[in-house]
Amino acid sequence: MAALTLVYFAWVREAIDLDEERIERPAPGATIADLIAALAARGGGYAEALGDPSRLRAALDQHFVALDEVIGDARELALFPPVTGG
Amino acid sequence: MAALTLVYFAWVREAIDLDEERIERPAPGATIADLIAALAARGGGYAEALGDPSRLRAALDQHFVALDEVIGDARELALFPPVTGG
Amino acid sequence: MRRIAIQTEDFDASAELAALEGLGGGGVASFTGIVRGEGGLAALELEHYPAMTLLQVERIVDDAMARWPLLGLSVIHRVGRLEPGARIVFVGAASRHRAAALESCAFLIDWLKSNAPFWKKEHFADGATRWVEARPEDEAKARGWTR
Amino acid sequence: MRRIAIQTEDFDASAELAALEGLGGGGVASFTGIVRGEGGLAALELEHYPAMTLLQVERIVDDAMARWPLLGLSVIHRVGRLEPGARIVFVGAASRHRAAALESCAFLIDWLKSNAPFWKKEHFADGATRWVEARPEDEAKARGWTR
Repeated sequence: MAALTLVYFAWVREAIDLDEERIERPAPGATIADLIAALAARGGGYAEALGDPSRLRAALDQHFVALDEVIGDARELALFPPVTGG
Repeated sequence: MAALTLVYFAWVREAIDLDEERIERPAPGATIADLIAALAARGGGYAEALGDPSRLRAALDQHFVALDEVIGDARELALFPPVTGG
Repeated sequence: MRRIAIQTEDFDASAELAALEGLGGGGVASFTGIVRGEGGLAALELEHYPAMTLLQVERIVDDAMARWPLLGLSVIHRVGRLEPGARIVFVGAASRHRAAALESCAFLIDWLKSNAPFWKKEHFADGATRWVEARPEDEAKARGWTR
Repeated sequence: MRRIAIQTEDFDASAELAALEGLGGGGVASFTGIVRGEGGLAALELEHYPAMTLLQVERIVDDAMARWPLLGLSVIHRVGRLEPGARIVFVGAASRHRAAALESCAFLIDWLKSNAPFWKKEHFADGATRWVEARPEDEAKARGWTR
Protein backbone atom coordinates (compact mmCIF):
# COMPACT_ATOMS: atom_id res chain seq x y z
CA MET A 1 0.00 0.00 0.00
CA ALA A 2 1.24 3.47 -0.87
CA ALA A 3 2.90 5.53 1.81
CA LEU A 4 1.31 8.63 3.37
CA THR A 5 3.17 11.94 3.19
CA LEU A 6 3.00 14.05 6.33
CA VAL A 7 3.76 17.78 6.10
CA TYR A 8 4.22 20.09 9.07
CA PHE A 9 4.02 23.87 9.43
CA ALA A 10 4.87 26.62 11.93
CA TRP A 11 5.67 25.41 15.46
CA VAL A 12 4.58 21.86 14.61
CA ARG A 13 7.33 21.79 11.98
CA GLU A 14 9.84 23.38 14.37
CA ALA A 15 9.13 20.96 17.24
CA ILE A 16 9.29 17.85 15.01
CA ASP A 17 12.21 19.43 13.14
CA LEU A 18 11.01 18.11 9.79
CA ASP A 19 9.20 19.79 6.88
CA GLU A 20 7.76 16.48 5.75
CA GLU A 21 8.15 12.75 6.03
CA ARG A 22 6.65 9.62 4.52
CA ILE A 23 5.12 7.01 6.78
CA GLU A 24 3.43 3.65 6.39
CA ARG A 25 -0.26 4.17 5.73
CA PRO A 26 -2.39 3.72 8.88
CA ALA A 27 -4.99 0.97 9.11
CA PRO A 28 -8.18 1.52 7.05
CA GLY A 29 -10.67 3.48 9.12
CA ALA A 30 -7.98 5.28 11.12
CA THR A 31 -8.77 8.96 11.68
CA ILE A 32 -6.37 11.88 11.74
CA ALA A 33 -6.82 12.00 15.52
CA ASP A 34 -5.79 8.31 15.75
CA LEU A 35 -2.62 9.04 13.75
CA ILE A 36 -1.83 12.15 15.82
CA ALA A 37 -2.02 10.03 18.99
CA ALA A 38 0.26 7.40 17.47
CA LEU A 39 2.79 10.02 16.35
CA ALA A 40 2.72 11.79 19.74
CA ALA A 41 3.55 8.45 21.37
CA ARG A 42 6.95 8.62 19.64
CA GLY A 43 7.83 11.16 22.33
CA GLY A 44 10.36 14.01 21.98
CA GLY A 45 9.44 16.69 19.48
CA TYR A 46 6.45 14.63 18.30
CA ALA A 47 4.98 14.62 21.81
CA GLU A 48 5.67 18.35 22.13
CA ALA A 49 4.08 19.20 18.76
CA LEU A 50 1.19 16.76 18.77
CA GLY A 51 0.45 16.11 22.46
CA ASP A 52 -2.49 18.50 22.59
CA PRO A 53 -4.70 17.91 19.53
CA SER A 54 -6.96 20.85 20.50
CA ARG A 55 -4.13 23.15 19.33
CA LEU A 56 -3.92 21.45 15.92
CA ARG A 57 -5.63 21.79 12.58
CA ALA A 58 -5.30 19.47 9.58
CA ALA A 59 -5.61 19.35 5.82
CA LEU A 60 -6.05 16.16 3.83
CA ASP A 61 -4.84 16.42 0.23
CA GLN A 62 -4.84 20.23 0.61
CA HIS A 63 -8.36 20.57 2.00
CA PHE A 64 -9.07 21.60 5.59
CA VAL A 65 -10.75 18.77 7.50
CA ALA A 66 -11.71 18.05 11.11
CA LEU A 67 -9.44 15.78 13.12
CA ASP A 68 -12.10 13.05 13.25
CA GLU A 69 -11.86 12.63 9.47
CA VAL A 70 -10.82 9.17 8.23
CA ILE A 71 -7.49 9.31 6.38
CA GLY A 72 -8.66 6.76 3.80
CA ASP A 73 -6.66 6.84 0.58
CA ALA A 74 -5.48 10.43 0.88
CA ARG A 75 -1.88 10.97 -0.23
CA GLU A 76 -0.91 13.96 1.92
CA LEU A 77 -1.81 14.93 5.47
CA ALA A 78 -0.75 18.35 6.76
CA LEU A 79 -0.66 19.14 10.49
CA PHE A 80 -0.34 22.72 11.73
CA PRO A 81 -1.60 25.29 14.23
CA PRO A 82 -4.63 27.48 13.40
CA VAL A 83 -3.76 29.76 10.50
CA THR A 84 -2.83 33.42 11.06
CA GLY A 85 -2.58 35.02 7.63
CA GLY A 86 -4.15 38.16 6.25
CA MET B 1 -33.87 94.56 8.07
CA ALA B 2 -31.11 92.84 6.16
CA ALA B 3 -31.92 91.10 2.91
CA LEU B 4 -32.00 87.33 2.51
CA THR B 5 -29.72 85.72 -0.08
CA LEU B 6 -31.27 82.87 -2.03
CA VAL B 7 -28.99 80.39 -3.82
CA TYR B 8 -30.16 77.77 -6.27
CA PHE B 9 -28.54 74.56 -7.53
CA ALA B 10 -29.00 71.96 -10.25
CA TRP B 11 -32.37 72.05 -12.07
CA VAL B 12 -33.74 74.60 -9.59
CA ARG B 13 -30.98 76.98 -10.71
CA GLU B 14 -31.58 76.13 -14.38
CA ALA B 15 -35.36 76.67 -14.22
CA ILE B 16 -35.07 79.98 -12.33
CA ASP B 17 -32.06 80.87 -14.49
CA LEU B 18 -30.24 82.49 -11.58
CA ASP B 19 -27.37 81.28 -9.37
CA GLU B 20 -28.46 83.54 -6.56
CA GLU B 21 -30.54 86.61 -5.74
CA ARG B 22 -31.24 88.83 -2.77
CA ILE B 23 -34.81 89.34 -1.60
CA GLU B 24 -36.58 91.25 1.11
CA ARG B 25 -36.61 89.23 4.30
CA PRO B 26 -39.93 87.38 4.84
CA ALA B 27 -42.12 88.18 7.85
CA PRO B 28 -40.87 86.85 11.20
CA GLY B 29 -42.12 83.32 11.71
CA ALA B 30 -42.22 82.54 7.99
CA THR B 31 -40.98 79.05 7.16
CA ILE B 32 -38.98 77.94 4.16
CA ALA B 33 -42.14 76.28 2.82
CA ASP B 34 -44.00 79.62 3.11
CA LEU B 35 -41.27 81.35 1.11
CA ILE B 36 -41.19 78.59 -1.50
CA ALA B 37 -44.96 79.04 -2.02
CA ALA B 38 -44.55 82.81 -2.38
CA LEU B 39 -41.70 82.39 -4.88
CA ALA B 40 -43.59 79.77 -6.90
CA ALA B 41 -46.48 82.25 -7.16
CA ARG B 42 -44.19 84.43 -9.30
CA GLY B 43 -44.90 81.92 -12.07
CA GLY B 44 -42.59 81.08 -15.00
CA GLY B 45 -39.33 79.41 -14.04
CA TYR B 46 -40.10 79.91 -10.34
CA ALA B 47 -43.33 77.95 -10.65
CA GLU B 48 -41.52 75.25 -12.61
CA ALA B 49 -38.66 74.98 -10.11
CA LEU B 50 -40.58 75.42 -6.87
CA GLY B 51 -44.13 74.27 -7.64
CA ASP B 52 -43.67 70.85 -6.06
CA PRO B 53 -41.94 71.28 -2.67
CA SER B 54 -41.74 67.49 -2.21
CA ARG B 55 -38.95 67.52 -4.84
CA LEU B 56 -36.95 70.17 -2.94
CA ARG B 57 -34.39 70.22 -0.18
CA ALA B 58 -33.03 73.27 1.64
CA ALA B 59 -30.04 74.53 3.59
CA LEU B 60 -30.15 77.54 5.90
CA ASP B 61 -26.77 79.19 6.38
CA GLN B 62 -25.12 76.06 4.93
CA HIS B 63 -26.90 73.52 7.14
CA PHE B 64 -29.50 71.09 5.81
CA VAL B 65 -32.91 71.79 7.33
CA ALA B 66 -36.49 70.61 6.81
CA LEU B 67 -38.81 72.83 4.79
CA ASP B 68 -40.92 73.59 7.87
CA GLU B 69 -37.95 75.37 9.46
CA VAL B 70 -38.48 79.06 10.31
CA ILE B 71 -36.12 81.29 8.30
CA GLY B 72 -35.58 83.62 11.27
CA ASP B 73 -32.43 85.71 10.99
CA ALA B 74 -30.54 83.36 8.65
CA ARG B 75 -28.53 85.15 5.96
CA GLU B 76 -28.54 82.53 3.20
CA LEU B 77 -31.19 80.05 2.07
CA ALA B 78 -30.26 77.44 -0.54
CA LEU B 79 -32.92 75.55 -2.51
CA PHE B 80 -32.02 72.47 -4.52
CA PRO B 81 -33.06 68.93 -5.42
CA PRO B 82 -31.93 65.97 -3.29
CA VAL B 83 -28.15 65.64 -3.52
CA THR B 84 -26.53 63.02 -5.78
CA GLY B 85 -22.81 63.09 -5.01
CA GLY B 86 -20.41 60.30 -4.18
CA MET C 1 -4.31 62.67 9.75
CA ARG C 2 -7.35 64.00 7.99
CA ARG C 3 -7.33 65.23 4.43
CA ILE C 4 -10.29 66.69 2.58
CA ALA C 5 -10.16 68.03 -0.94
CA ILE C 6 -12.79 69.24 -3.40
CA GLN C 7 -11.14 69.70 -6.76
CA THR C 8 -11.62 69.67 -10.51
CA GLU C 9 -8.30 67.89 -11.20
CA ASP C 10 -7.82 64.14 -11.06
CA PHE C 11 -6.12 62.72 -7.97
CA ASP C 12 -3.43 60.14 -7.35
CA ALA C 13 -5.06 57.36 -5.33
CA SER C 14 -1.68 55.71 -4.74
CA ALA C 15 -0.30 58.86 -3.07
CA GLU C 16 -3.37 58.94 -0.81
CA LEU C 17 -2.94 55.26 0.03
CA ALA C 18 0.78 55.69 0.69
CA ALA C 19 0.08 58.52 3.16
CA LEU C 20 -2.50 56.37 4.97
CA GLU C 21 -0.21 53.31 4.92
CA GLY C 22 2.53 55.36 6.58
CA LEU C 23 0.46 56.00 9.71
CA GLY C 24 1.44 52.69 11.32
CA GLY C 25 -2.12 51.44 11.66
CA GLY C 26 -1.85 48.00 10.14
CA GLY C 27 -4.82 48.39 7.81
CA VAL C 28 -5.85 50.79 5.06
CA ALA C 29 -9.17 50.58 3.23
CA SER C 30 -10.30 52.65 0.28
CA PHE C 31 -13.17 53.19 -2.08
CA THR C 32 -12.87 54.93 -5.43
CA GLY C 33 -15.90 55.89 -7.49
CA ILE C 34 -15.55 55.96 -11.28
CA VAL C 35 -17.82 57.43 -13.98
CA ARG C 36 -19.62 54.59 -15.77
CA GLY C 37 -20.09 55.07 -19.47
CA GLU C 38 -23.44 53.37 -19.95
CA GLY C 39 -26.39 54.37 -22.11
CA GLY C 40 -24.43 56.69 -24.37
CA LEU C 41 -23.14 58.85 -21.54
CA ALA C 42 -20.59 61.36 -22.82
CA ALA C 43 -19.83 63.08 -19.52
CA LEU C 44 -21.02 63.75 -15.99
CA GLU C 45 -21.06 67.32 -14.79
CA LEU C 46 -20.71 67.73 -11.04
CA GLU C 47 -22.05 70.88 -9.45
CA HIS C 48 -21.67 71.69 -5.78
CA TYR C 49 -22.45 74.34 -3.17
CA PRO C 50 -18.96 75.64 -2.42
CA ALA C 51 -19.83 77.53 0.77
CA MET C 52 -21.32 74.36 2.23
CA THR C 53 -19.36 71.45 0.76
CA LEU C 54 -16.20 71.58 2.86
CA LEU C 55 -18.23 72.31 6.00
CA GLN C 56 -20.41 69.28 5.39
CA VAL C 57 -17.54 66.94 4.46
CA GLU C 58 -15.64 68.05 7.57
CA ARG C 59 -18.67 67.13 9.68
CA ILE C 60 -18.84 63.71 8.02
CA VAL C 61 -15.14 63.15 8.64
CA ASP C 62 -15.46 64.25 12.29
CA ASP C 63 -18.37 61.84 12.67
CA ALA C 64 -16.34 58.95 11.26
CA MET C 65 -13.34 59.76 13.49
CA ALA C 66 -15.68 59.71 16.51
CA ARG C 67 -17.32 56.41 15.53
CA TRP C 68 -14.25 54.34 14.70
CA PRO C 69 -10.67 54.18 16.07
CA LEU C 70 -9.07 55.69 12.97
CA LEU C 71 -5.55 57.00 12.47
CA GLY C 72 -6.36 58.81 9.28
CA LEU C 73 -9.06 59.64 6.79
CA SER C 74 -8.82 61.02 3.31
CA VAL C 75 -11.79 62.25 1.27
CA ILE C 76 -11.44 63.66 -2.24
CA HIS C 77 -14.43 64.66 -4.35
CA ARG C 78 -14.10 66.00 -7.84
CA VAL C 79 -16.40 68.58 -9.42
CA GLY C 80 -16.81 69.82 -12.98
CA ARG C 81 -16.98 67.78 -16.16
CA LEU C 82 -15.91 64.13 -15.88
CA GLU C 83 -15.83 61.62 -18.71
CA PRO C 84 -16.50 57.88 -18.48
CA GLY C 85 -13.64 56.12 -16.71
CA ALA C 86 -12.70 59.22 -14.70
CA ARG C 87 -12.43 58.99 -10.92
CA ILE C 88 -15.13 60.99 -9.11
CA VAL C 89 -14.53 60.30 -5.45
CA PHE C 90 -12.00 58.67 -3.15
CA VAL C 91 -12.38 57.77 0.49
CA GLY C 92 -9.54 56.13 2.40
CA ALA C 93 -9.18 55.14 6.04
CA ALA C 94 -6.28 53.87 8.16
CA SER C 95 -6.84 51.96 11.39
CA ARG C 96 -5.36 49.27 13.60
CA HIS C 97 -8.59 47.37 12.94
CA ARG C 98 -9.48 46.15 9.49
CA ALA C 99 -13.21 46.29 10.17
CA ALA C 100 -12.96 49.92 11.31
CA ALA C 101 -11.08 50.86 8.14
CA LEU C 102 -13.58 49.13 5.84
CA GLU C 103 -16.71 50.19 7.70
CA SER C 104 -15.66 53.82 7.88
CA CYS C 105 -15.14 53.83 4.10
CA ALA C 106 -18.64 52.41 3.61
CA PHE C 107 -20.02 55.03 6.01
CA LEU C 108 -18.23 57.91 4.29
CA ILE C 109 -19.30 56.98 0.79
CA ASP C 110 -22.92 56.32 1.83
CA TRP C 111 -22.98 59.61 3.72
CA LEU C 112 -21.41 61.61 0.88
CA LYS C 113 -24.09 60.32 -1.48
CA SER C 114 -26.93 61.62 0.67
CA ASN C 115 -25.48 64.38 2.83
CA ALA C 116 -22.99 66.36 0.81
CA PRO C 117 -24.21 69.11 -1.54
CA PHE C 118 -23.21 67.66 -4.91
CA TRP C 119 -25.45 67.24 -7.93
CA LYS C 120 -24.72 65.23 -11.06
CA LYS C 121 -25.91 66.08 -14.54
CA GLU C 122 -25.58 63.52 -17.32
CA HIS C 123 -24.57 64.67 -20.80
CA PHE C 124 -25.31 62.12 -23.53
CA ALA C 125 -23.61 61.61 -26.86
CA ASP C 126 -26.75 62.80 -28.68
CA GLY C 127 -26.66 66.15 -26.85
CA ALA C 128 -29.44 65.34 -24.37
CA THR C 129 -28.88 66.12 -20.70
CA ARG C 130 -30.51 64.84 -17.51
CA TRP C 131 -30.05 65.59 -13.83
CA VAL C 132 -29.41 62.38 -11.92
CA GLU C 133 -32.25 61.65 -9.51
CA ALA C 134 -31.48 60.76 -5.92
CA ARG C 135 -32.17 57.11 -5.22
CA PRO C 136 -34.36 56.39 -2.20
CA GLU C 137 -32.07 53.46 -1.32
CA ASP C 138 -29.13 55.88 -1.00
CA GLU C 139 -31.02 57.97 1.54
CA ALA C 140 -32.01 54.76 3.33
CA LYS C 141 -28.37 53.62 3.44
CA ALA C 142 -27.24 56.92 4.93
CA ARG C 143 -30.04 56.76 7.51
CA GLY C 144 -28.96 53.19 8.30
CA TRP C 145 -25.77 54.60 9.88
CA THR C 146 -27.75 56.81 12.25
CA ARG C 147 -27.61 55.54 15.79
CA MET D 1 -10.89 39.71 -14.01
CA ARG D 2 -9.44 37.73 -11.19
CA ARG D 3 -5.85 37.99 -10.08
CA ILE D 4 -4.25 35.97 -7.31
CA ALA D 5 -0.59 36.19 -6.35
CA ILE D 6 1.46 34.74 -3.52
CA GLN D 7 4.86 36.37 -3.58
CA THR D 8 7.86 37.42 -1.53
CA GLU D 9 8.28 40.77 -3.34
CA ASP D 10 6.37 43.93 -2.50
CA PHE D 11 3.46 44.86 -4.77
CA ASP D 12 2.24 48.04 -6.39
CA ALA D 13 -1.21 48.72 -4.96
CA SER D 14 -1.78 51.53 -7.45
CA ALA D 15 -1.25 49.18 -10.41
CA GLU D 16 -3.80 46.78 -8.88
CA LEU D 17 -6.26 49.61 -8.34
CA ALA D 18 -5.74 50.94 -11.86
CA ALA D 19 -6.52 47.50 -13.33
CA LEU D 20 -9.71 47.26 -11.24
CA GLU D 21 -10.71 50.85 -12.08
CA GLY D 22 -10.42 50.04 -15.78
CA LEU D 23 -13.17 47.41 -15.64
CA GLY D 24 -15.98 49.95 -16.03
CA GLY D 25 -17.69 49.02 -12.79
CA GLY D 26 -18.08 52.39 -11.19
CA GLY D 27 -16.64 51.39 -7.82
CA VAL D 28 -13.38 49.92 -6.58
CA ALA D 29 -12.71 49.03 -2.95
CA SER D 30 -9.47 47.83 -1.44
CA PHE D 31 -7.88 46.77 1.80
CA THR D 32 -4.13 46.69 2.40
CA GLY D 33 -2.61 45.09 5.48
CA ILE D 34 0.65 46.51 6.82
CA VAL D 35 3.13 45.10 9.38
CA ARG D 36 2.78 47.04 12.64
CA GLY D 37 6.03 47.67 14.49
CA GLU D 38 4.79 47.46 18.07
CA GLY D 39 6.43 45.89 21.10
CA GLY D 40 9.93 45.81 19.67
CA LEU D 41 8.95 43.82 16.60
CA ALA D 42 11.87 43.57 14.18
CA ALA D 43 10.15 41.47 11.51
CA LEU D 44 7.30 39.15 10.72
CA GLU D 45 8.09 35.88 8.98
CA LEU D 46 5.26 34.49 6.90
CA GLU D 47 5.21 30.77 6.20
CA HIS D 48 2.65 29.07 3.99
CA TYR D 49 1.65 25.70 2.56
CA PRO D 50 2.47 26.21 -1.10
CA ALA D 51 0.57 23.20 -2.45
CA MET D 52 -2.58 24.43 -0.73
CA THR D 53 -2.39 28.23 -0.68
CA LEU D 54 -3.36 29.02 -4.26
CA LEU D 55 -6.05 26.33 -4.20
CA GLN D 56 -7.57 27.81 -1.07
CA VAL D 57 -7.34 31.44 -2.21
CA GLU D 58 -8.94 30.48 -5.54
CA ARG D 59 -11.84 28.92 -3.63
CA ILE D 60 -12.23 32.09 -1.56
CA VAL D 61 -12.20 34.23 -4.70
CA ASP D 62 -14.75 31.94 -6.41
CA ASP D 63 -16.94 32.23 -3.31
CA ALA D 64 -16.78 36.02 -3.39
CA MET D 65 -17.54 36.14 -7.13
CA ALA D 66 -20.61 33.95 -6.49
CA ARG D 67 -21.85 36.06 -3.55
CA TRP D 68 -21.50 39.55 -5.03
CA PRO D 69 -21.91 41.01 -8.54
CA LEU D 70 -18.20 41.69 -9.05
CA LEU D 71 -16.32 42.61 -12.21
CA GLY D 72 -12.93 41.88 -10.77
CA LEU D 73 -11.04 40.71 -7.73
CA SER D 74 -7.39 40.94 -6.89
CA VAL D 75 -5.74 39.16 -3.96
CA ILE D 76 -2.03 39.43 -3.21
CA HIS D 77 -0.45 37.84 -0.14
CA ARG D 78 3.21 38.16 0.63
CA VAL D 79 5.31 35.47 2.34
CA GLY D 80 8.81 35.49 3.78
CA ARG D 81 10.38 38.11 6.04
CA LEU D 82 8.54 41.44 6.30
CA GLU D 83 9.65 44.41 8.35
CA PRO D 84 7.41 46.95 10.10
CA GLY D 85 5.69 49.21 7.58
CA ALA D 86 5.79 46.56 4.85
CA ARG D 87 2.60 45.59 3.04
CA ILE D 88 1.49 42.01 3.79
CA VAL D 89 -1.77 41.60 1.93
CA PHE D 90 -3.93 43.40 -0.61
CA VAL D 91 -7.52 42.68 -1.57
CA GLY D 92 -9.29 44.75 -4.18
CA ALA D 93 -12.74 44.46 -5.75
CA ALA D 94 -14.50 46.21 -8.64
CA SER D 95 -18.26 46.31 -8.91
CA ARG D 96 -21.14 48.40 -10.19
CA HIS D 97 -22.29 48.50 -6.55
CA ARG D 98 -20.23 50.22 -3.88
CA ALA D 99 -21.58 47.97 -1.13
CA ALA D 100 -20.62 44.84 -3.10
CA ALA D 101 -17.08 46.15 -3.60
CA LEU D 102 -16.60 47.03 0.07
CA GLU D 103 -18.33 43.96 1.50
CA SER D 104 -16.39 41.57 -0.71
CA CYS D 105 -13.12 43.13 0.51
CA ALA D 106 -14.23 42.63 4.12
CA PHE D 107 -15.20 39.05 3.31
CA LEU D 108 -11.90 38.28 1.57
CA ILE D 109 -9.71 39.66 4.32
CA ASP D 110 -11.72 37.98 7.09
CA TRP D 111 -11.63 34.71 5.18
CA LEU D 112 -7.91 34.91 4.41
CA LYS D 113 -7.21 35.34 8.11
CA SER D 114 -8.97 32.14 9.06
CA ASN D 115 -9.06 29.96 5.97
CA ALA D 116 -5.82 30.34 4.08
CA PRO D 117 -2.74 28.36 5.15
CA PHE D 118 -0.45 31.17 6.30
CA TRP D 119 1.36 31.37 9.63
CA LYS D 120 3.10 34.41 11.09
CA LYS D 121 6.17 34.29 13.32
CA GLU D 122 7.25 37.44 15.14
CA HIS D 123 10.96 38.22 15.43
CA PHE D 124 11.78 40.79 18.13
CA ALA D 125 14.68 43.19 18.37
CA ASP D 126 16.08 41.24 21.36
CA GLY D 127 16.27 38.04 19.29
CA ALA D 128 13.16 36.42 20.79
CA THR D 129 10.63 34.83 18.46
CA ARG D 130 6.96 33.93 18.86
CA TRP D 131 4.39 32.31 16.60
CA VAL D 132 1.32 34.53 16.36
CA GLU D 133 -1.70 32.82 17.91
CA ALA D 134 -4.97 32.70 15.99
CA ARG D 135 -7.54 35.00 17.55
CA PRO D 136 -10.91 33.42 18.29
CA GLU D 137 -12.61 36.61 17.04
CA ASP D 138 -10.98 36.09 13.63
CA GLU D 139 -12.47 32.61 13.35
CA ALA D 140 -15.80 34.04 14.52
CA LYS D 141 -15.66 36.76 11.84
CA ALA D 142 -14.96 34.23 9.11
CA ARG D 143 -17.81 32.03 10.36
CA GLY D 144 -20.03 35.11 10.35
CA TRP D 145 -19.91 35.08 6.52
CA THR D 146 -21.20 31.50 6.37
CA ARG D 147 -24.78 31.33 5.18
